Amino acid sequence: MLKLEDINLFYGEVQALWNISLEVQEGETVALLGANAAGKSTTINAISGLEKITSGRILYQGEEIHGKDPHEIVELGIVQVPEGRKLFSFMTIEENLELGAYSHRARKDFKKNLEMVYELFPVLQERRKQQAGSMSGGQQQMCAIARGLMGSPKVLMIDELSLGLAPIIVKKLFDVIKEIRQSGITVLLVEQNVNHSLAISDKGYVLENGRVALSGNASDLLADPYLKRAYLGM
Amino acid sequence: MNRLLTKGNILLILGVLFLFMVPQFGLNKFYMHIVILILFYAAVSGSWNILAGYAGQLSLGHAIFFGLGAYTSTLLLMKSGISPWIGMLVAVGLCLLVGALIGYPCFRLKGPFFTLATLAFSEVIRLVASFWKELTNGAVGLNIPFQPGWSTMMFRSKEPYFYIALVILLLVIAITYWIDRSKMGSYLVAIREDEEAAESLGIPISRYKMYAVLISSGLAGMTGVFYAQYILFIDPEAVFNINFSVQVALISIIGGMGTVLGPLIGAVLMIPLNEILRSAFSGLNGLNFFIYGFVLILVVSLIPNGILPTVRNWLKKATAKKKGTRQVVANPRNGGEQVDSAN
Amino acid sequence: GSTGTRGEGGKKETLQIGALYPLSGAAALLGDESFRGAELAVKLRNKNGGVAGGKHVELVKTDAPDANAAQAEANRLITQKGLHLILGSYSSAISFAASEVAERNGVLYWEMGAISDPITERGYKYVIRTNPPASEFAKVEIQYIKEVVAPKLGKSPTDVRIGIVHEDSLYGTTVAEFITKMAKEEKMQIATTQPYNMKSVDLSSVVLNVKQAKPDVLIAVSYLNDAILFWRQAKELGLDVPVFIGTGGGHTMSDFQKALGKDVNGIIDVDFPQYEINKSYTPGLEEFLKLYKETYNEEPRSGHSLANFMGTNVLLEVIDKVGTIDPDKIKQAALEYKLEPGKSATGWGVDFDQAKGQNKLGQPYVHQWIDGKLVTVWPKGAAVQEAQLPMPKWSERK
Amino acid sequence: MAQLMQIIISGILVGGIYALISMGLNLILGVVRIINFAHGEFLMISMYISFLFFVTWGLDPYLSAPIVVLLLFIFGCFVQRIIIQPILETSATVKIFATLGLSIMLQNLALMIWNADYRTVHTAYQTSVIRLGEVAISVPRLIAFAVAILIAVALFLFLQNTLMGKAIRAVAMERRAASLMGIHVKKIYLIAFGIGSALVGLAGSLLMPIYYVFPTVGTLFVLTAFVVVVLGGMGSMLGAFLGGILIGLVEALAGVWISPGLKEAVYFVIFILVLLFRPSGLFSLGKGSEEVGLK
Amino acid sequence: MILQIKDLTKRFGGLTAVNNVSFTVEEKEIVGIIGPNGAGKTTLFNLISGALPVTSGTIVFNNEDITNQKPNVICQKGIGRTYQVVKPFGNISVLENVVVGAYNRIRKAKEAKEYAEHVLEKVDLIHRRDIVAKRLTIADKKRLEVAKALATKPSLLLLDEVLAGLNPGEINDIIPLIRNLAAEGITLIVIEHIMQVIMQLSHKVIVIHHGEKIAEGSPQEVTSNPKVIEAYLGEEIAFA
Ligand SMILES: Nc1ncnc2c1ncn2[C@@H]1O[C@H](COP(=O)(O)OP(=O)(O)OP(=O)(O)O)[C@@H](O)[C@H]1O
Ligand SMILES: Nc1ncnc2c1ncn2[C@@H]1O[C@H](COP(=O)(O)OP(=O)(O)OP(=O)(O)O)[C@@H](O)[C@H]1O
Ligand SMILES: CC(C)C[C@H](N)C(=O)O
Ligand SMILES: [Mg+2]
Ligand SMILES: [Mg+2]
Repeated sequence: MLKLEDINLFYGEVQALWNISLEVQEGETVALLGANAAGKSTTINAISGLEKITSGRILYQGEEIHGKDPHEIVELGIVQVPEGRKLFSFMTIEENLELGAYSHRARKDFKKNLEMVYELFPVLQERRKQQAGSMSGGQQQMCAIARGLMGSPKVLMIDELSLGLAPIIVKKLFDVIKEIRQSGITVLLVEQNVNHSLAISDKGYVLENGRVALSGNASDLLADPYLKRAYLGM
Repeated sequence: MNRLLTKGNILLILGVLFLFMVPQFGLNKFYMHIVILILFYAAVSGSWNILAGYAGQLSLGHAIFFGLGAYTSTLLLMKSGISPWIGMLVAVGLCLLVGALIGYPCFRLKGPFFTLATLAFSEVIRLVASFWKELTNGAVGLNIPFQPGWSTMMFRSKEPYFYIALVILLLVIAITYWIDRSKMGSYLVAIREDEEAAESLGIPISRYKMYAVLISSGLAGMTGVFYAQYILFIDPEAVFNINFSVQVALISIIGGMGTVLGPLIGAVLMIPLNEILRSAFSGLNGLNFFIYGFVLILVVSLIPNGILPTVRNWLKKATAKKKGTRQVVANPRNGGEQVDSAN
Repeated sequence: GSTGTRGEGGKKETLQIGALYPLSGAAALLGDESFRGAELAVKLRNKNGGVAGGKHVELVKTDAPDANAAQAEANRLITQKGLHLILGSYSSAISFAASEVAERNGVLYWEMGAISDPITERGYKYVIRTNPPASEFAKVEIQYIKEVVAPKLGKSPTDVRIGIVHEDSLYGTTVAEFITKMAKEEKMQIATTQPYNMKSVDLSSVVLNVKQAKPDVLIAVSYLNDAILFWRQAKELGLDVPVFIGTGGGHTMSDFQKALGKDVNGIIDVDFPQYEINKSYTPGLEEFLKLYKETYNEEPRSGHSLANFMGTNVLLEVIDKVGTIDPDKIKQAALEYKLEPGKSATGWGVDFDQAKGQNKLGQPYVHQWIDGKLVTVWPKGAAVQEAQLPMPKWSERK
Repeated sequence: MAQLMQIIISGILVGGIYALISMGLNLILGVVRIINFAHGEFLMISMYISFLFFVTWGLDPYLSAPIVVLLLFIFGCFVQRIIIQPILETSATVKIFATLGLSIMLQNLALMIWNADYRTVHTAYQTSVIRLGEVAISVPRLIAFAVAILIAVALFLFLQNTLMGKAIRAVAMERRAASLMGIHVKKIYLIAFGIGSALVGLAGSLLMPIYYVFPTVGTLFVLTAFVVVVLGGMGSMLGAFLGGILIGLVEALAGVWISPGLKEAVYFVIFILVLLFRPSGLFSLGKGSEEVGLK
Repeated sequence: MILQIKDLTKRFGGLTAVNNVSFTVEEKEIVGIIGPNGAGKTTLFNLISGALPVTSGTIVFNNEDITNQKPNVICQKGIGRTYQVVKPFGNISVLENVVVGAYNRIRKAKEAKEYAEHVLEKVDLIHRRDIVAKRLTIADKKRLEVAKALATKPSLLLLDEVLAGLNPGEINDIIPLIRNLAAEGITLIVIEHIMQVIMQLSHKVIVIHHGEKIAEGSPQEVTSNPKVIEAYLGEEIAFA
């Protein structure tokens, strides 16, 4: 359903992505792994239309979407939860969630989605009138994910899902991902927590220095000795 | 890096020598006048640059200190015959005082708030200056009787003015250079970038902002004295003029804020442009400024960082090319792209 | 360098003169109006065969919106264009700055509009001024109050309570100070003095302060926007003064009348000569008006053009005698040049103070807005009718 | 007593005008985060347009107001697209000086087209007043005042409660994230800038009967407008309204109690004091704005 | 004993973010702080570093009361801190960023630069020295945070989730680095959610929940503490 055909991307003179190709099937959960600066964020930013690719094609349900503006991509149902939260700090949690449902396709199921996310993250309901910027790091992360879900995505791309979250919540979030996945949403997961993410994924891609170094279905990857050494520290 | 530095120094020395030679080129009075204006504006703008370019306090009230300087020396000269040279010292002293008084309360203000506060201060001072007739002779202004001589800092020929302006400018540049290379500069920039982070690294923010204001206002005061002695007529409208503050800021911005030579470069471009336009398009009233405004928009949007940093960046990029980007990219771990937009 | 003269195709010689006025920025309106006067004088002269045996005169026009620009431009005209004579300049601030440069370069500065007295009191060698200075404006006003207003109000001059409102820049302040000084000398009473910033967009406080002071005569020294604003708010807030005297700047302008319509009627205005004037006393005025209309196809916007027209004519006369543009010769000739009142387009005579170079026979006149026209009412020689005093109350106006 | 009443009334009415002019600026400054130095010139332009309608079709400024508003909206969008959009990513300084250049251009464009003459319109009501005993209330100023109130309320509701309003605020805070919500950022900027300009258009129309237009008329208002915006709190429309009234009052009272020559000085001083002690605006309606700054 | 916190409390309006917390830190110790999101850990750092005013309680550093001192003073006294939400000086190079910190103890420009480079090598960021800070990835920005703080030559260093965003492999590379710091005599307080780190690094762990200290002790003790499991770790313990 989502397909990258050897895309290249530059920041100024510096090439950040080198012939990246990857494919995500409908309903799949795919983990995008890799060290820092490997190009994970850049990749999903390219999909979201935040960064323009210099060559290659990005296909969504068979149609080319590279070159579209971010808001058009969102209308297609491809939603990103950005790295580092990027909440609207001087607005309330509630307003942040409303804006999550800004796209036309999301507005209609606003109510439904709101209940859903409040159920997932009760703290957000408690604090719905608090300024997002004054929440704790983790609370902000929850808000960010919730905001993403408000966009009733077909494909949800989460950058650094578990970044800075208490284990109990990380666990919770991975359960959430499972639920999301159950509900038929396709998930593209950028994660550092390799075994957790692979545990819930069908497929995984490992990026290094802007290239796909390793890919395959989750179980194979988990068994891969190189990956064990480099990413699980075993 | 170090080689480049000394190279720069050599260029600098050559440049200075060149400047001192200028009067020998037999420029006519008009060109001399323009050159003097360039030096003068470069100096004022340079003083502004220390506060705004380095410490990031975007003041649009710099005319305050400039005007104070002009009025102080002029009043001393006209009321009690004190030489402008001494007047200059007094002026600087006064500017330091006022700078502190205005600066201190304003420091807690950020972004546009600080800018607007400085605007307001300069308006207040202008209005007071024109209202307080007993002291300043009000809006009627002060007409300095022309008594040539070094002690009165007035001259028939332009050369002396040229050298005075040049020396002031060099002083400004020297101080800026020192700041740029020292702890001071590093701290001011840190404050400009993120006050909270700067504070947590042990920087006493208010104190450093104060240093910046004091240096900046003191130098501006000197230029004010020079201006008064050169134009020989000052009134609040002319010396406490917001447009002047804006012009001064503009010059640094175009040349490159937070760089040592940016203000000079800015002045070299903007001052003549003004004159050329005025003489070229005297036919239709307003056409010259219309074009000026257009150019202004063009320049700031095409080279937002100012000329100097932009050029520097090209050079860096060029050298980077030589080193071979390919190898750099092949392994991001050794140095992605070069510093751009760094001021 | 050049002598400011240059051979055109070998035959007809052209004399170049710098014309320095504020043509953009806040002073642009009156600056431009003033320039037109000079332009027309030259145009006319050239049409009638030029000066000194067929030499053509050419104005090198330049825009000097502020003091700094004035200096730069004066420098440019002198050193770039090699001119030896500059005329101008409407605004005193600009005149100060520019004439200063001229003096240092031994170039003659011919002022025809700026009214600050010190311009001709700095003992400069190369400054000539044809128009009357601020002190003259004040003198005329006081004199007029004494001779005409007081009797009409049935009071002795010393009982007349004078109120002053003035914009607080150079122009307003200078004039106001002279008025105060002279009123004191005449033992007249100053009921109130209200300075204000010409950029104010609300003058209700000024109006109300005046209302409190209840002056018999209110003198206003204003530019245009403040003049209009003040009078509108005076009406709104019901400020009635028996006599209202505007000075120079704003109250003269046709735009002032356009803005206020019939509300202007009754306002006295002391300024350079205007156009509803005794034509026999102002030879050349008709011609000027005709030329003005066909050149700019509109009515003059104020008398500033006329004043500059007259001043330029005098200059051209002098040049005609001298034959070349030599500052010292022209200065000398100018000081010798005499013209008795009633012989120029403004009715002004010419007799320059030998030391200061100030024309002693230039004089502002008193006008009154009657049926939307600015009619000269004083002095006798120039007047076409008597002033109608006192002014009707707002309530009585129809 | 009546005198005092009169002063207060006059002050408040002028305040209404200030408020009207400031709200557009506030939208652009507080939301698009651009110090628009050409704001005064926008006012100037709308006044000229209003004037043109009057002389060519004898259209009363109040009647032509809707058209002027529309035209200014378009003009605003145009400026945003051509001048602001390209420099959105740059520093506040660059934006300030780009708009400054624009202001110089517009001022002198006007000078070239209409030269420096003062243009006025004539309407029956323009100096008509309502008299309550001693106290006179200028009708056109009263109208301007009333409209100011309406606009303030309308804008407030718009920004706080409509999705569009929230989107506008969101874009102001986190542009990239906003686009990830499916917000068409460029469009939002166009709209915000357009609305801001349209408001100035309205102000111009309402000002035309009271005042008069000439190339530099904007400079008389722009600084006051900035003062008002900050006093009221950036991004807060009610704030701008109250701020306007306050300045109007201070000016009038200072004019009577101190001296007309110092009234501007007085409100600048007050402005400075407020800045220092209530940086989020006199009524703390600009919460957050001081942290955001214009960085 | 280098740091002593006594009954420290911080309120934001109604909410009590830190609720009379007391603990002490010994010289050269590595103390880990864990706790659910929003527990008050970062706030605690903000209080110690002077970034936020204390509501009540005292902070004693090297036997000197530093409660409510200005941040720069506290830094000069020897407490360095990093920000969880990173604060790089965005428009200047990585090196210049670190030099700023170095000036805290070094006057001479040349020496400051050299020391900064030294620090950058330590945190393995030297290859980025000339890049504009805002261009770094999150994780690199976190490295930069550490470098800046280290450059001030602190005797006590507060690290707020500096390892977040690193994968286990990278974390393994960095842990020794942090140990070295301790070895060099720098006392460390580390906020982390990655138990792997807490377990391997800290001599003592403090657990904060709803602003209160609910447990303190060796890693093993706290992680086996039912209250902690219930509030923070979740049933099955996520490390080994
Ligand atoms: N805006 C930018 N300008 C220039 N270079 C950039 C920019 N953003 C990222 N880079 C560079 O692109 C490369 C990949 O960055 P990216 O953020 O995609 O890595 P990542 O895999 O997301 O790392 P992390 O896990 O730390 O987020 C890095 O070398 C980074 O420095
Ligand atoms: N400036 C502030 N104003 C209001 N509330 C605040 C402020 N800063 C923090 N808080 C609140 O205080 C509580 C503690 O926040 P803190 O950032 O210390 O949590 P934390 O333990 O660091 O969480 P995390 O592990 O997610 O970073 C949170 O509920 C947060 O919403
Ligand atoms: C209005 C004019 C007669 C006065 C002129 N602006 C001057 O300054 O002299
Ligand atoms: Mg990333
Ligand atoms: Mg935290």
